[in-house]
Amino acid sequence: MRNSLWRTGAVFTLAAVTLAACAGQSSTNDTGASSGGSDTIKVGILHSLSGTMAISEVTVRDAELLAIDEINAAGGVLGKKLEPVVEDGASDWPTFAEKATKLIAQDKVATVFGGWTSASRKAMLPVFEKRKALLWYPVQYEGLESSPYIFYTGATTNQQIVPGLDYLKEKGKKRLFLVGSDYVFPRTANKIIKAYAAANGMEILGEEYTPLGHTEYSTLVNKIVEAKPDAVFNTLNGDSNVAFFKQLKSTGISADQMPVMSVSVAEEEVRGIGVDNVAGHLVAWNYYQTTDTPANQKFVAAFKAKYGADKVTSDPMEAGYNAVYLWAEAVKKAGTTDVEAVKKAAGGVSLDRPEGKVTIDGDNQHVYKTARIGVVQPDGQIKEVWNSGEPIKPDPYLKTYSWAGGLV
Amino acid sequence: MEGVLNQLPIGLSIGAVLLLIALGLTFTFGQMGVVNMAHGEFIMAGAYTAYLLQGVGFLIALPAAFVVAGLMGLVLERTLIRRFYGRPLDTLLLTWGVSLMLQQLARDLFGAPNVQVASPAWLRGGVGILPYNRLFIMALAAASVLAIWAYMNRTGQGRRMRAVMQNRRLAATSGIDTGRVDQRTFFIGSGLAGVAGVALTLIGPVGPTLGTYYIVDAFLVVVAGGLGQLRGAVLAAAGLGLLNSYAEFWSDASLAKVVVFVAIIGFLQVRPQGLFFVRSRALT
Amino acid sequence: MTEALLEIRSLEVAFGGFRALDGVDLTVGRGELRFLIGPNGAGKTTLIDVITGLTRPTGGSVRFEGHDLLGRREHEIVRLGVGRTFQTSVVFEELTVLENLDLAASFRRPLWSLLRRRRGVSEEVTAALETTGLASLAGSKAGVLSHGQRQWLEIGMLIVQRPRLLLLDEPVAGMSSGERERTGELLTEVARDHTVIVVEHDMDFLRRYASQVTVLHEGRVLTEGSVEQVRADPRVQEIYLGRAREGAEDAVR
Amino acid sequence: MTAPAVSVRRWQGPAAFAAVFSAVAVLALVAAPLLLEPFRLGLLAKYLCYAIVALGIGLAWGQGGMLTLGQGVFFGLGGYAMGMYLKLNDAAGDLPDFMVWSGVEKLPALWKPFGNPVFALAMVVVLPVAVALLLGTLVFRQRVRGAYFAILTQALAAALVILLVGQQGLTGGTNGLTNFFDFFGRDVAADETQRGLYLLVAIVLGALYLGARQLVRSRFGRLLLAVRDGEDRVRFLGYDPATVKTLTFAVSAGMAGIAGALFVPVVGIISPALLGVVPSLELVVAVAVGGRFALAGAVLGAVVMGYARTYFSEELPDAWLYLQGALFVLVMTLAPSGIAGLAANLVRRREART
Repeated sequence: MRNSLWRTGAVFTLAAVTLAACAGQSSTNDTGASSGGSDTIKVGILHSLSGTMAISEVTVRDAELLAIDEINAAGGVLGKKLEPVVEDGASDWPTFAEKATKLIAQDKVATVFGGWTSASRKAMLPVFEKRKALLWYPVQYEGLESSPYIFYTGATTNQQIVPGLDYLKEKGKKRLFLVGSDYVFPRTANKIIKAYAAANGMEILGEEYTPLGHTEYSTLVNKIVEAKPDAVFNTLNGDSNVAFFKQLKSTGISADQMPVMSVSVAEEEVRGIGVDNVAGHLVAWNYYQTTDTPANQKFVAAFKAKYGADKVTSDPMEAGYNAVYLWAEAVKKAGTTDVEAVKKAAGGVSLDRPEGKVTIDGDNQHVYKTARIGVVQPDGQIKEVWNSGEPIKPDPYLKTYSWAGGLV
Repeated sequence: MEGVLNQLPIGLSIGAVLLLIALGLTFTFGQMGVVNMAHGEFIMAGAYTAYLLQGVGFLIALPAAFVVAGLMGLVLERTLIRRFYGRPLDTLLLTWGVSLMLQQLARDLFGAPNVQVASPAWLRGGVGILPYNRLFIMALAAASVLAIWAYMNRTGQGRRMRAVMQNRRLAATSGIDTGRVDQRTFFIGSGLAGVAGVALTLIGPVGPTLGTYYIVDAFLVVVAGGLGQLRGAVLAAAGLGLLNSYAEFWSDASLAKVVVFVAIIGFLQVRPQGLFFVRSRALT
Repeated sequence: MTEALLEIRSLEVAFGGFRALDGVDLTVGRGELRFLIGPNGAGKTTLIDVITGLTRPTGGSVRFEGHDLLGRREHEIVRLGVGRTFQTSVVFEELTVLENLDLAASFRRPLWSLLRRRRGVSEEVTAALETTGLASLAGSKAGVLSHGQRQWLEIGMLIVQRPRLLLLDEPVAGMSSGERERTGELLTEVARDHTVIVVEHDMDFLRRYASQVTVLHEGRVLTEGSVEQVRADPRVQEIYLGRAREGAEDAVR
Repeated sequence: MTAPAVSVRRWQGPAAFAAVFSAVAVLALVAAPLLLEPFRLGLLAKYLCYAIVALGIGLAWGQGGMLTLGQGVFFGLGGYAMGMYLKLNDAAGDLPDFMVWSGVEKLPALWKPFGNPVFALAMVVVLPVAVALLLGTLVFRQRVRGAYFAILTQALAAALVILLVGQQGLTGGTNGLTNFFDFFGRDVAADETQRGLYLLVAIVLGALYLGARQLVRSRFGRLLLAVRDGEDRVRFLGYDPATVKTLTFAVSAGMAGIAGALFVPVVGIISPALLGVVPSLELVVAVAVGGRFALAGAVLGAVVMGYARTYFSEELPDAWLYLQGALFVLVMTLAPSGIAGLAANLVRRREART
């Protein structure tokens, strides 16, 4: 009895100390925030630096920091230097919401660049909408969203999935098998693919989902082999791609016989999968490291100079890099970092970026992007084999596509 | 129809993977009551050994990974686990802490992204639905089982190991140095994880979180098979592999995982101690 | 013997190929103090395990006051009135002596009434503290007790449950002679108003306290009777001599 | 030698506990809302939600010896019950937003009753308790325990996550349920609502703590300790340990459910990632660090680890995994009864000196 009482007492005292420490820390942060306000503009960077998504998101953070460095070297924005405040979303959606709140409420940043997974964006969305703050989201996603406080600098479905399908159709690949990780993007993408197929005389032979992080693909590969599709449309995410391609490769089916069109495999992922296993297969993006523009030569060189010659650049990195420039341009145009003014000024902002010309669509806050289909090369790079010729107007709800009528 | 038949060898090959990852666990868990959550990280260590030894030869990576992972296990046993015998739940949490640190260590040593381990040329191609690399894994699992069986039944060390497994106190009083036997078991159990890691490079990603994908499944095999039971582990792995393969074939991968879990709960209703177990009169 | 409390008929237990019990018949009447002896492996503890539900037999029957005990779960058998102790005593070390006894005494209370805190000490617990001589240690954690004290506490925990049949598995093993003395007294006291079966190796103890003795050998009942009768049985002498000469001579003398 | 005895006695008994408890209550209910700005107060509210789960783990594991690695399951059930109500309330007769983009056209039957707040709030407790009772009955009756039980609960958490993720139209998939507006007539994001929610969480935690404390000190609590230390022996005292364990497991599940329901308006999201294997394990770690044998230790552990996590992810994100792992190894090897045990030792030693 006596022990337990002492224990209780001691614990409660410690609880009090912790509480006090909480309070203490918050007050020091307060002063930090106010003193940093005058000669710099704080911007938040919020990606997963730990956990399963860190692999991908760290590279985007690096690209965004590079853009901030470059802008600062060129004199900053409105005569002020940009000061990045980097937070870790830890691959955990509520943490994204928590850190977003911290960046807005405590650090009082002018804008936030961040997120990768749809789930992290959905978790942050209410925070930005309720606090009327800006988020720049740099990754291709499933569409069907247009938040007034989010700018989407990655592709929406009509700039990636639909061109990918157009390409397969053009090549006569009419019988498709759909493979995806079990979450929002693949399911929505496949819904769109099925509607497209129905309207274009294509046949869907199978639709399979595996849990995130799944590594046992022999059964799925067996199903594919049995269905004998012309092509596979792959929306698997992350590590699953490695297992899927390794196990597909070992059946001996070549990329010529049955190409896999992937929308989540970029230069970085190719290295983990192993070039041997994925060479010859197709990918759909808006940017490759090999994309031939002057801006890209500069970007690739600058990135390698800053982070190492062995680094590769990829589509989401480039979209994050663009986001910083697009925001800075809108701020210059507005003459202030005020959110509403920046939003108003952003519409129509147009820049020549590594992927080519990008323009912000003021109506839905997405970006005009050029779609590019590529083939994975034996050296791990991706060679463009087709592009849309001009930037495609973003259409997150696919309103301009008649076959997509029943989708939303 | 062909697909249904194909699922049979596929199920067995899934079972072979399960068996490889669970084989070491069933002994560390069975003999020492140690629930080693860092087992997955020993698998990862084996996979990274294969990565580092690329070019030297895939077959050399197997014994090398056995030694690397085995030594890691030995160090863990000597420094920490030794203090925790008889407290299985505490070892579970302790080794989870170790596994977190090992994951971060791998991240710092090899980087967060997956690394590429190319399959050796002689494992390309296959027979029917089963690629050579799957057949290789099945052969490797079979060879491991045979080796362990021979070790346990044909060597003095193995017999001592069995003695300790069945009755630790009695073994100790009859002059067996149980500490040494524990070390050896842990070395072998962890080493087998390393071998499994090399095999997994043939079919899956190689990255710091590799172990986390397999650890829950491995424990389920051990639970279903019965502690320290070689034939239990073999049958449980084969059974779960087949169940998984057919459940996924007729539904999807997500549902298959749930089906497997429900099946194991149901199975434990009938055989609470797994397929096989050693009868004991001790009151715990 | 119409008053039979426990009736065991052709009980069989097999562990793998080993027949631990091979057709045991045993009848114990109300109020008896029965000793169960036999060499190692004779099946004494197995027999108790079967009665108390710890081991499932392969054949035979166990009836207690007209209830079939086989197939019931351990706690149900206890609730019918059969209590037991173990060779290595198990008391709850984190609880005090008083709490151990109180817990044992409360087993017939409805579960919801256990949610209240204990107020005061019930009469039977006080009595048990007296009987076992542990009153001065009532507030100490059971973890600090000596081996002998633990056994007494276990017996005390049995008494407060007021079982109609007590099964004691080697209550004096490993005890000092002083402790044996005390245990013997306790046993006599308990046997006054309970039916008791004691498994015991210690022949000295047996001679002093036993009334009826059953000898088990290789899973069968070898003989039954008073201490004198059993001692005179040549088969008993033989198994004890055959197993361990010195101890046996000592035992049979 | 008499002096310490006197001073100890003065500190003993219900009066001292009441004094300490009310001091902490004042600190938590009055000082914290005044001193902390809304963002930090929100974080504290989140930690206190976890502390409620930890309290349940302390009960099941520390007192009952059941190492449950799937507490996230019950947290999730409570959270989803609350989230479903809030979603339907916001949708006001329409379909919740995620169903629209998942292609669901009609409100699933499973969702319908959750539009009723009374039903939803009842389910917050009923669902986790029912699942725990079912699992407990199945598992404990068959005497599955110790590490086996731990592994099964872990597998349960993994299976539930897969199930939730796979049923996107029904559950929101990996995204979970998010973007809530109205919480019983108030704007859920408003500072006053959040402060009120913080107070609610703190009061619920306090009440549950007192309830759990009463349970531990009752005869049932003694019985629970006995089951932890000698399950088979308890059986021979005429109790069914399976019942004792199942009930305790259900109580701890109910606590986790309540915590999940409070978590949803406080943090604004409930998703499968919150109830998987890792978050469940992390809470167990927190309980171990705080001290599993004392209920107050479990609560403290959850708050301390939550705070440490936030602090390190702000200052040194890379170090967090090392630190968490190392802390854990150190606690398990050097101080198995956690901070609470260390503190108690320290106080005892000082008492012995004076």
